[in-house]
Amino acid sequence: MFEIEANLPVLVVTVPLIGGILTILMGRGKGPWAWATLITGVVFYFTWRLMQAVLASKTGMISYELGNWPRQWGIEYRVDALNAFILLTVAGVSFVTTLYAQKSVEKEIPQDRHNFFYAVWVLAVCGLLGITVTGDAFNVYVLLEISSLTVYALIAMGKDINRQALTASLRYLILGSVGASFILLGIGYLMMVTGTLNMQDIHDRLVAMPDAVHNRTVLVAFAFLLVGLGMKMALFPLHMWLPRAYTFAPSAVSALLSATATKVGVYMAFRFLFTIFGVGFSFVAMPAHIVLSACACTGILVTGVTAVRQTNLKRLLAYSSVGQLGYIVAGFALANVHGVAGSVVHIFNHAVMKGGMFMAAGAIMYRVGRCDLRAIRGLGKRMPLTMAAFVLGGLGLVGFPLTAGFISKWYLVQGALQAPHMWPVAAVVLVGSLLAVAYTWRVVEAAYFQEPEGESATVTEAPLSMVAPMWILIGASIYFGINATFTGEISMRAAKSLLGGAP
Amino acid sequence: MTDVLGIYNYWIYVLLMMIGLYGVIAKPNLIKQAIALGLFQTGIFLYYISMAVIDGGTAPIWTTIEHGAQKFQGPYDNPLPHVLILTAIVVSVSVLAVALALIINIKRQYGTIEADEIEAMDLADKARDYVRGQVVDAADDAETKLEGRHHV
Amino acid sequence: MSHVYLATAVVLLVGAFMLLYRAIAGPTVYDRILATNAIGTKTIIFVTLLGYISGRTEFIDMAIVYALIAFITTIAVLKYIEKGRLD
Amino acid sequence: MHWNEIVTTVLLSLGCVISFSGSYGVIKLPDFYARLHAAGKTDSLAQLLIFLGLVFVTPDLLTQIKLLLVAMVLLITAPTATHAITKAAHLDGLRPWTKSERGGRP
Amino acid sequence: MNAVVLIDTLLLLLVTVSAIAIIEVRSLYSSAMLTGVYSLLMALVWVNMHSMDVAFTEAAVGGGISTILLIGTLVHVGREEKPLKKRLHVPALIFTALTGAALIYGTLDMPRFGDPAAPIHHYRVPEMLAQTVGFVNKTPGKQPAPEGFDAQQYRTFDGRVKDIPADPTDTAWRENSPLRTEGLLIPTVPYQHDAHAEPGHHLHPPDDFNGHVPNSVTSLLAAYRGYDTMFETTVIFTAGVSLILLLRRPRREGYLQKGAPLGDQVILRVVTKMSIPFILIFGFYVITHGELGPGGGFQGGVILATAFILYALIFGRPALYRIVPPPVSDVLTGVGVLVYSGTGAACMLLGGKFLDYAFLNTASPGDGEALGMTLVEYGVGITVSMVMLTIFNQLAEEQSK
Repeated sequence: MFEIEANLPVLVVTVPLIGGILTILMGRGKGPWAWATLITGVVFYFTWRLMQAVLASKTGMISYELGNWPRQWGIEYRVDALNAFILLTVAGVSFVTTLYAQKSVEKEIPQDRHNFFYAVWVLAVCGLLGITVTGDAFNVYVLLEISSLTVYALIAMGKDINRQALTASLRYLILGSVGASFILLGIGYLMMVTGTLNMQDIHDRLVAMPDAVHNRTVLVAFAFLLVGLGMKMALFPLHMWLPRAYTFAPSAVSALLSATATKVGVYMAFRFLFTIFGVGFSFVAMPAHIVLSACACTGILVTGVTAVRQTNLKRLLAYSSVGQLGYIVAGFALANVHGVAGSVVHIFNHAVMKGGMFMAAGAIMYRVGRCDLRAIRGLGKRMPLTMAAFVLGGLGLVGFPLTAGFISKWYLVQGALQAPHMWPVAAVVLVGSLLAVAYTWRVVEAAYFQEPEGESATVTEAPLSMVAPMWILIGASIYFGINATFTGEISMRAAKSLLGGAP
Repeated sequence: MTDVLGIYNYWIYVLLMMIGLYGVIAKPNLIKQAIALGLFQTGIFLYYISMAVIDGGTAPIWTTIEHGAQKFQGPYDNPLPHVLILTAIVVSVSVLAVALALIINIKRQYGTIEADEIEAMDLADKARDYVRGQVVDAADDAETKLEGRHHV
Repeated sequence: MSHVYLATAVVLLVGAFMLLYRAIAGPTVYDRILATNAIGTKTIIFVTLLGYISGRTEFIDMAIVYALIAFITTIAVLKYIEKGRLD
Repeated sequence: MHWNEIVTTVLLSLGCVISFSGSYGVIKLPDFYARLHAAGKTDSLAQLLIFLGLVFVTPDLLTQIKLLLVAMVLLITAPTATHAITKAAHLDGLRPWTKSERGGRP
Repeated sequence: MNAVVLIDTLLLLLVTVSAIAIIEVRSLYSSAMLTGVYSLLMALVWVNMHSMDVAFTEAAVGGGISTILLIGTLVHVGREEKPLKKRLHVPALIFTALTGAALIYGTLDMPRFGDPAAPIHHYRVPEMLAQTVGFVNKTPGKQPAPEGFDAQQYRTFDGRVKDIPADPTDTAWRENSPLRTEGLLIPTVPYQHDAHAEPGHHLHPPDDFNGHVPNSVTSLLAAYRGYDTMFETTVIFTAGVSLILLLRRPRREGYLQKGAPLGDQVILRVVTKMSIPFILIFGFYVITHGELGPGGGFQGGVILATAFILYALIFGRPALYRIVPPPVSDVLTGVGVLVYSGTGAACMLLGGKFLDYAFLNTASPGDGEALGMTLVEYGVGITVSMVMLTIFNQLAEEQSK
């Protein structure tokens, strides 16, 4: 009767949904946390199974029709190599982040609402996974709103440490809602000319339309979707909400968001640009590649310079995230196999590295109580494991050989050199790495070459429950830097299927 | 001309949306922003519902005649956008509720709900932190110098 | 017959315009509440009429909802004015 | 025109006139209490007339009952709301307009 | 100019005026009141465009709940907006004008308003409207098509349309389409019970709906796009939980304060006491009759919530807490979503796909569909009513001191 194997795509989303709601009942103390860890762990397991299933399937794609309605009428879940990989990334990082969250949340969130906090946390993961797995344009909007609403609440929970968390959250709420409305509008315009909501169906209809490139409705839909997605994935110059949000959110939340939320935004861009509109429309007929790579390159440079000037560690990482997102966007804007593969693999690599670095920042926050450059002076001796993790993550951002960052940059540069007239992207990637060296060095200098002072002088290493997850992620970033067969193969496969038209 | 008459209904939704968007950008009061965001979203709803209209159409609810059989009453308006907008309305009220909760918290913490004043207070906070840091740094430097002299 | 409904509907709408003026102009809060409340009543009649205009009269439940909602909103507003709080 | 349609037309027109006069009064009259007088009464009467008028052209019984139900609900809630508004205004100290005095807040 | 367009024009004029007023009025309080008016007017627009369910929701949510929430917030933040130095914000005006121009540019290639041959009316929707999707596609587990049923004939509107062009924007086809001249979209579909259904197959007419759900909005909402609706319920739940997270005070700090009942308003008390049972019954009626007429779980849930809110307004929130204590309402908010997702999971555990209600009753899949849709509607109703109540409680709970 019931087989897990046949229902994997939907289990990935419904398990965290039901689990998230049940979190409310888990009482106080460690109950909610343990439950959330269990749920995210189970989800991680399912995404792993799903990945295997996708790789094993002949078509390279698994389709699941919800309620058994034919996909053109109902809602379809459609998993290919790209989804499966992003699902695995999101679920894996959320699992490790949940493991990590316990101590940090205990300190930063009032005790009596841990059950609600973890409920929202698990629902955020549910929303992000749901966006990634769905093949229906409107379903994307609904799940996008779930993930956004939960994220607004999670960010605002930093209010007890710094009141600016509230303004950051509200600003994100307003910008995010405007962005989501633009997406809704774009979907509406597409629905008007195609009469359907299924992504594949929309694509078929657009292809069948002889003059889609000159259809004004389709053009406006494309533009508004691009702007809306840009806001959601914090593409420069629409990133204004991100640095504050990541800086003032509770540490665990920053780690979760940086590793998952914007990544899923990028994934949506993949789906809309490649699956719905198609490569021919987005990158040949429309100048999306020029616009996107211009935004991305400017973003890499500007945020790199800004990051160098930051004194708050979390803010520094936030700006760096916007810059790293630039690499991802620049990669798929190249629209060739290596570029897209670099982009996909960087989604994973960046999630792992930045997650680990935000965890390190959180550990410092936990011990010292703040995380500006002054606070970390001399911490290289007092918290050796944490600082080492941070520095290794930073090396990854730089793209140092034998780290995961190197792999993605390798692909990106290759892609940039292959594409016609796109060599400036390669140059920007290199300059961006130099900027990453600069801001990582500032941390290294403070942590290892300055004497501890004030409260930093007496701190000890962060508890094991924080250091271990941090090192899992950083270790993964090193492992996948040395042995990139798995990630490389999957992302090449995803890139080929994206560029080949049909997913 | 018939074209314009045919699509003017869509333009009113643009007008409503833009009134909302203007409010979101131009009004510093946070409550106004939240309300304007609602208007902005209603504009989109109007677009979707306009999309569903069909000439001479009627509500997409079949009339039941005896024994559960149903009577067809001419073309029905398209139910699909209606369903989508039901969902979207629910989403918009949820967003409004969360926004209001945030605004109440902001009022509690900042004492005001005017975006420009809050911005100024945030800047002041930042400046205060910065100056405090500078002072601490200077003190540290002096201390180090003193210690150095002492050692010599 | 539909002309009669239509004419009634238009008159109601014009009335709503006038009331809207009062709701915006004030001058006291009570004027606004009064105008809003009256617009509410007009809306209820209007909904019923719309059913007759489109020939589907089975949706009068809508009017009941409108009546309830208008009533509750008015009470909430009044409580806010009188007590300065809602609970 | 059938007799019931004539009755409906008459009742609806009457309702229209009364409703419109109420709206006009709300704009024209000098102070809150006078406006309340205009709006509250006309609203109740107009809705009653219009709903009654509609009853005559409704073929099925259920819809007729529903129409009367709506009218009844309105007949209960609208005056209650009006009463509450007046009471609130009165407690707030809003004074009525007279020929010698402008009214409004003391 | 027909009736719809005339009334539409007048209403939209009214709506636009009130929208501008909402933005430009200086008192936040008037703004909130006008938002209520705006929503009621907007609901009229929906009714005029024959979207009963949306109108229902808009009236209940926009006119009722949103206004109450806004006023609840004003209690905390004060009624007046700070006077602005400049009335007009020129950059914002330019920006919005440009955005608006872009959107209008996009409308130029759209099918005209109400065009029966627009892609959205004839591409996928007719089958949903006629509720014959399972029928046409011979989906396994759904009822097989009766003998002599030709899917192609169905698709082409009984052969009246020879070939629907692949290009959805083909205007020439649209102008000459028989759909346009006849104004008829729905093909005649055989609705009789299928005598040939094999055992184990669905014994009911098309699409497993027990008979045929008269309100096609409900059939789309609860069946075809039931998954969206599940997440819609989750969104509401999330909002409720977020409000608890952000606003609830710790229990030791006066979880239960003294309320401010409107004790002296005898008439109000009496009318409220009379009307609350009526409102509750009406709420349940709306939930259960979602498949017959406008309404459903969401609208009914909001109506139930307004009954509780009315009670709290008149008798004070502590009195409400005695009826629905916060821990109970907290749990119930989740129960609704659990009922919904549990129904879906039950279908899955019984061997079907998620939310394939037919598996709830394998002997009579049509009854299974009916059961599933009813369960789901109640799930939505529970969550919505309890979340609305929670939101109200949280906004009303702490007063500015």
